[in-house]
Amino acid sequence: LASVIAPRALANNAGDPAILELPSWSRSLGNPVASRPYGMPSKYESNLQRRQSPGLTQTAQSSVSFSPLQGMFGMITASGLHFERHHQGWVDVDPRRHRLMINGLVKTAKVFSLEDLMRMPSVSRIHFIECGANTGMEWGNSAVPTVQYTHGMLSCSEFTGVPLSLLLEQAGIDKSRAKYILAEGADGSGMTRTIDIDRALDDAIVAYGMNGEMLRPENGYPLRLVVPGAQGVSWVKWLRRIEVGDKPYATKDESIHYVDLMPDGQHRQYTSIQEAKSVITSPSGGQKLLSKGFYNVTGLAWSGRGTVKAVDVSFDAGRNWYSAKLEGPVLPKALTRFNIGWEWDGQSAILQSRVTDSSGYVQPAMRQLREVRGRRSVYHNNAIQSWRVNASGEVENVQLS
Amino acid sequence: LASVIAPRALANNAGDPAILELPSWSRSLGNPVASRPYGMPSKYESNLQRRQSPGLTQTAQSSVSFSPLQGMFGMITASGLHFERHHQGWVDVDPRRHRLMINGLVKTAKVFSLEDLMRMPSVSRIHFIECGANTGMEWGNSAVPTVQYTHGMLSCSEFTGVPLSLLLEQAGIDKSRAKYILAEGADGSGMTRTIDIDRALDDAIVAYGMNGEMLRPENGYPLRLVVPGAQGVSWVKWLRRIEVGDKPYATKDESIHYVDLMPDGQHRQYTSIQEAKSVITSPSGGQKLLSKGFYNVTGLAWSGRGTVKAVDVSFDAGRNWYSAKLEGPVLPKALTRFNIGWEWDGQSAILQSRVTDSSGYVQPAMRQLREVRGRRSVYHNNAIQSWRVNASGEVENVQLS
Amino acid sequence: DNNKTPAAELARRESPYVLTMDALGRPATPAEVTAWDIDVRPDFAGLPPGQGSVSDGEEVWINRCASCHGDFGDSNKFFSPLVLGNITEADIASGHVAALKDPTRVRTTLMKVATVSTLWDYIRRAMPWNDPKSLSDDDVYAVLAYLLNLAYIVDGDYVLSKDNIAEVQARMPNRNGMSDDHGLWKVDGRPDVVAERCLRDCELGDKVSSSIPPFARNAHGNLRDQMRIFGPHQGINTVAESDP
Amino acid sequence: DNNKTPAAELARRESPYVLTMDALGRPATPAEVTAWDIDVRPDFAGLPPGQGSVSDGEEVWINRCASCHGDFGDSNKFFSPLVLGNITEADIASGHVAALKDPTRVRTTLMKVATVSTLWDYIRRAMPWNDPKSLSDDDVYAVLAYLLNLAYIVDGDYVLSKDNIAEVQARMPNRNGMSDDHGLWKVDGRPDVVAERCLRDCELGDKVSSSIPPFARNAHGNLRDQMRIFGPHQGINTVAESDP
Ligand code: HEC
Ligand code: HEC
Ligand SMILES: [Ca+2]
Ligand SMILES: [Ca+2]
Ligand SMILES: [Ca+2]
Ligand SMILES: [Ca+2]
Ligand SMILES: [Ca+2]
Ligand SMILES: [Ca+2]
Ligand SMILES: [Co+2]
Ligand SMILES: [Co+2]
Repeated sequence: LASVIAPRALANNAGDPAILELPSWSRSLGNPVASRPYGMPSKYESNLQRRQSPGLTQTAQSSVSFSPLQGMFGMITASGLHFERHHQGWVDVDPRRHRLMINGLVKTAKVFSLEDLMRMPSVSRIHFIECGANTGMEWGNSAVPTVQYTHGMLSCSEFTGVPLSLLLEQAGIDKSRAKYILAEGADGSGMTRTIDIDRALDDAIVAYGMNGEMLRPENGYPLRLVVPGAQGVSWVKWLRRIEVGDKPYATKDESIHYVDLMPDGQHRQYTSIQEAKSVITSPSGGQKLLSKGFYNVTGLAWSGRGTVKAVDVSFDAGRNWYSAKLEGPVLPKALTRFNIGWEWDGQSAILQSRVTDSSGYVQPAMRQLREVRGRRSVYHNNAIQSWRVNASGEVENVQLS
Repeated sequence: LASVIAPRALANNAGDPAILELPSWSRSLGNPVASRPYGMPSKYESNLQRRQSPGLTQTAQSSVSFSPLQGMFGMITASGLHFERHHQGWVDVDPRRHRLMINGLVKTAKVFSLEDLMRMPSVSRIHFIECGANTGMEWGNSAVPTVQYTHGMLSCSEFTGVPLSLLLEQAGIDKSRAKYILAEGADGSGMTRTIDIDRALDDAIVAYGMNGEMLRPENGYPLRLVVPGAQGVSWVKWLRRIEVGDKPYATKDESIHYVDLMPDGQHRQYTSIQEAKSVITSPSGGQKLLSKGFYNVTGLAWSGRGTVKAVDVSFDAGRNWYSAKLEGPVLPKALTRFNIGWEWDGQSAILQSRVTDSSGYVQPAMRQLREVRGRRSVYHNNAIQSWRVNASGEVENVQLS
Repeated sequence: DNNKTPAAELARRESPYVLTMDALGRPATPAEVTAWDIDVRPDFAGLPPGQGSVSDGEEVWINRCASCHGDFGDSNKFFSPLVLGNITEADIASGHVAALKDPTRVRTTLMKVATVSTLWDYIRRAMPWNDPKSLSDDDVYAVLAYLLNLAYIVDGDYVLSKDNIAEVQARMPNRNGMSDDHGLWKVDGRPDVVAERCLRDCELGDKVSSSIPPFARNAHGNLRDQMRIFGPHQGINTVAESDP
Repeated sequence: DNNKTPAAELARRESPYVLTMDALGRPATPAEVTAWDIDVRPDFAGLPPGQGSVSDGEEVWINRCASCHGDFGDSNKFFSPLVLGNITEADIASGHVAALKDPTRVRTTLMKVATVSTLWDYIRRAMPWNDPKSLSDDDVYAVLAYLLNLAYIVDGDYVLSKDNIAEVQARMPNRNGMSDDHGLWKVDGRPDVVAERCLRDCELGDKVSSSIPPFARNAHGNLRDQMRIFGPHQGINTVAESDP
């Protein structure tokens, strides 16, 4: 079946057996409708799954599973491939029992059931979620081989839910004193995070819907907070409580972790925003190009401060850059897909992408980030990513200086 | 566990046991990451699945499974809940063996593998797909009880693929003679449809990606044609061939079926475009409202001729109408989610939605459609849908005159 | 607007490298085109040579088709009847099947189809349903001749071939039954139903003229099990309760 | 822009019906708020009364914590060490842990945490990891006293309570180690790294300074099995082949 694997080899002059011999699926009756009342991907796609990075954590419940960006398209993330980051495992919450409480600097502390929340006005918005630790293992050196591991704590969905501002208004938020909110989860970790009141009153959503259906359990079913542009840990899953306050809360996951070590030994605290970032998802590390010629080079760009303005791509290790085409709609605090054509001549080449966002900020090189933050900052690594295509066609993760 | 089911009943003055007694998931360690390398919905969501309509067809391979619109959010359809319409079952195509041929009025007939196609420039676009027969069973009278069955041959995804115009250009299409294309599938039915050359050269896509991953087998893996705005049968699945021609092909599925019977006994042929249509998805038939008060009324609107311009909602059987809020982005030939607030006073009420699209076309009432097309037109039923909320809270599918 | 750029321009302007997409894909060989180019147009372009008699077709039909469509093409078991009468000589003369106007008459395949090429094309690519693309071209001619005979379009001694199929087309009972008088082909076509966007005191008809009768309440299964188990939109228990 | 409308305006303007969303949800009872309002702020707002000695804490630790964190909080088995030395009296005096500047030193919990409230809050809501929210308030005080003793922040005879916890805060070794001098809190904050959007003949550094060494080629498994099995982007077989 050489022709099955290498489509260009014609076994004889007549043509490709894949055409001349009709395949079985052209000559038989197929499967019934609703064979799978809830459908799944083709069996031929089984290599694309979310994966742990061996050795990254000691336990599997305080750990990460990465989205296979190398096999993804467009801006929407297939919900079954959404990345995970848990601190005490994920839980199966009974939606009939789940409650949302709002307390603190409000006129009336409130309790909402899912029925209440789903009766309220809702919005539907497409947003990316990126863990603050995404690409964190690369601060020191090239550490992991594929874009799944370098950048896979990243996903994007259409979220549906109630604007947090509406819920705070319903509780009678004291706007003269409110400066922060605390969001708290119903899982074992009771995850808490301090969120800026500006964010809370702007585009934060108490969400139940994700890509047309309810949230997945691993993503917080039946309720999570969506804080567009903020690092994923702020998007508290299995959301049970919102407290309105006038001081930051210094929770564990913004005081011991998710704090950014600087060269002078200080830690930056409350670094919530994910700055503009981009990465080429194909060709990317661990792939092998089989022949010279034209390739669409594709990737993703995003910014927690607004929209993607432009993405430039370099094929010569950052010496020269060309404008990629952005797939629309280009939405605020959402992933933007970019594409650009490239002719591979069979020689070694280093590919990079670099985003500029609507604030004018330009994605920096790794070297520039290190000059300011050192090599042990752990979080907020939004450096330009370099992929070297070798003459063999193998693509690997490299860093430049 | 009365309070579990009826959250407002407080078992004692202290409060809701669902709050006072911490649930098990707040007091235990959860599940590991990548418990499911490809995730699935919560078990509590199992009622939402695609379903056949009993008695609609004689066989399950030439049949339909309907999307559960009553439980969906936003504009994106969860891929596992995407509706199906097959004529000879769905097939599991080996992507390594699959080929795309382009022949006919072209300079050079061409063959492409998936490798070729995935190396070419791509676009990613959000579009609805609606079967021409959607709501077809309602031409005569109210026939089915829920929005899943009345409107569920409808889905919307972000598709990624090569613009058909680019492929036709690569084959050297003879634009001076080309007026139509024939699209053909690789499944047992070898489904064929004639497509307008204007559509083919405008926004048609030879797609492999759907909501961030490859198409599902039931949706044409690894390749399908996407013809934005045209009825679903034109979106040939398991696409194997495109022929460029100068006359229409009168294929079976545009000559014996998908032809619209008129009162004078003639059939309209080649009625490809899905006109503007909308429906309230909640509250909708088969649901039961449990109490009076505020409800967000939500639904979907779409148009095969462009974008949704406005959606009006009536709560009094069409006497008075109010503007619903459209969730953005409002995209051409895509689903648009609308929401509007409503206060249910416990009395009987008939709810309707009506879309106006960018061409100025206004969705008609069932009566107006019948005046022109009779009651046996089978396809292209885009009438205003009416749901009656009874004093009992039960919602049912009614028709008005 | 990036998305409006012509496709070729799209590729060429994005990089200074010579974009040789031409190497992607390859020319199809003649044998390959022959293998897949199986469509037959109304003007019979694409129709291969061959022939088959009604009696040969009867044999094919009995062996390969009757199990699903019935000996006389009138079975409703697997699919709607292909033939069932309802076609008259007057229809064959006029090219419009009159029974299509009668709501009490079943609408069969042969009552509707305007082009015999459609039947030839479809039988070859899709039938038998569970063994598609297994008939020889002669078998297709034969079984189609049989089908046409069942509909009284050809006589029992007819031999259908590439040379005479145009004559059959001239006798197709609904050959004039198709209309392109509509606005649903072009995206800017003119709609046939013009509604008004009335907002206040509208008179669109507010009397309920149809609803699902109580006996059919559970015909689609227990609706309680088809709605979410929590929230404001739970399902009616159509098994347990009748509507108060 | 519809999406910019204030939420309340959003609801009110869409219908002439009186929109009484106020009935959605209900007031929380005091007992309910007490049950869930378990956070403790750096100024100790929310801290419940109670106390616990180091020796009581040692007993809790041995029974409930040591299996994962080690007898002395230095185990790396389930999570990074809570304590491991690296804290000096000079640190306690200055409020900055000097060893944080040394790349060769492990960064433990107690080296980093600036606010003791964080530890009280977190132990109460999340620990033990497999039995969270099972400790009494007194047990939390006790086990926290033990942990602080392991880090030499309090002596072995200390009894931690709501009344003296502010004194402990004054001795937290990294209490001055946090900075808000950055632009990542507000959406319009000022970035700290300013890069240029150079397009031609840029000099960003084009020498490869790091790549994954050959011995680690298969450390993440066979990459061939992590890429699509067809198409232009198939995976390197990191088991079978070394890079030519
Ligand atoms: C195993 C069952 C089966 C067998 C055997 C079978 N058919 Fe069919 N046939 C069907 C079904 C089911 C359909 C409808 C398919 C669809 O929905 O597109 C159909 C459709 C047709 C149609 C189109 C009818 C219409 O109105 O669309 C024709 C013509 C036809 N068959 C002819 C034949 C011939 C000729 C044979 C034998 C050579 C044959 N069939 C054998 C099941 C069968
Ligand atoms: C079954 C294992 C287990 C047990 C028992 C356990 N812990 Fe933990 N502990 C963990 C894990 C795992 C983490 C990291 C959780 C995370 O990632 O958020 C942790 C984190 C912590 C932290 C935060 C450390 C940091 O740097 O974030 C503290 C403090 C702590 N534990 C104290 C305790 C105390 C006190 C007890 C006993 C009352 C206890 N632990 C029992 C596993 C355990
Ligand atoms: Ca080629
Ligand atoms: Ca042809
Ligand atoms: Ca066979
Ligand atoms: Ca209430
Ligand atoms: Ca509090
Ligand atoms: Ca317990
Ligand atoms: Co941060
Ligand atoms: Co049509």
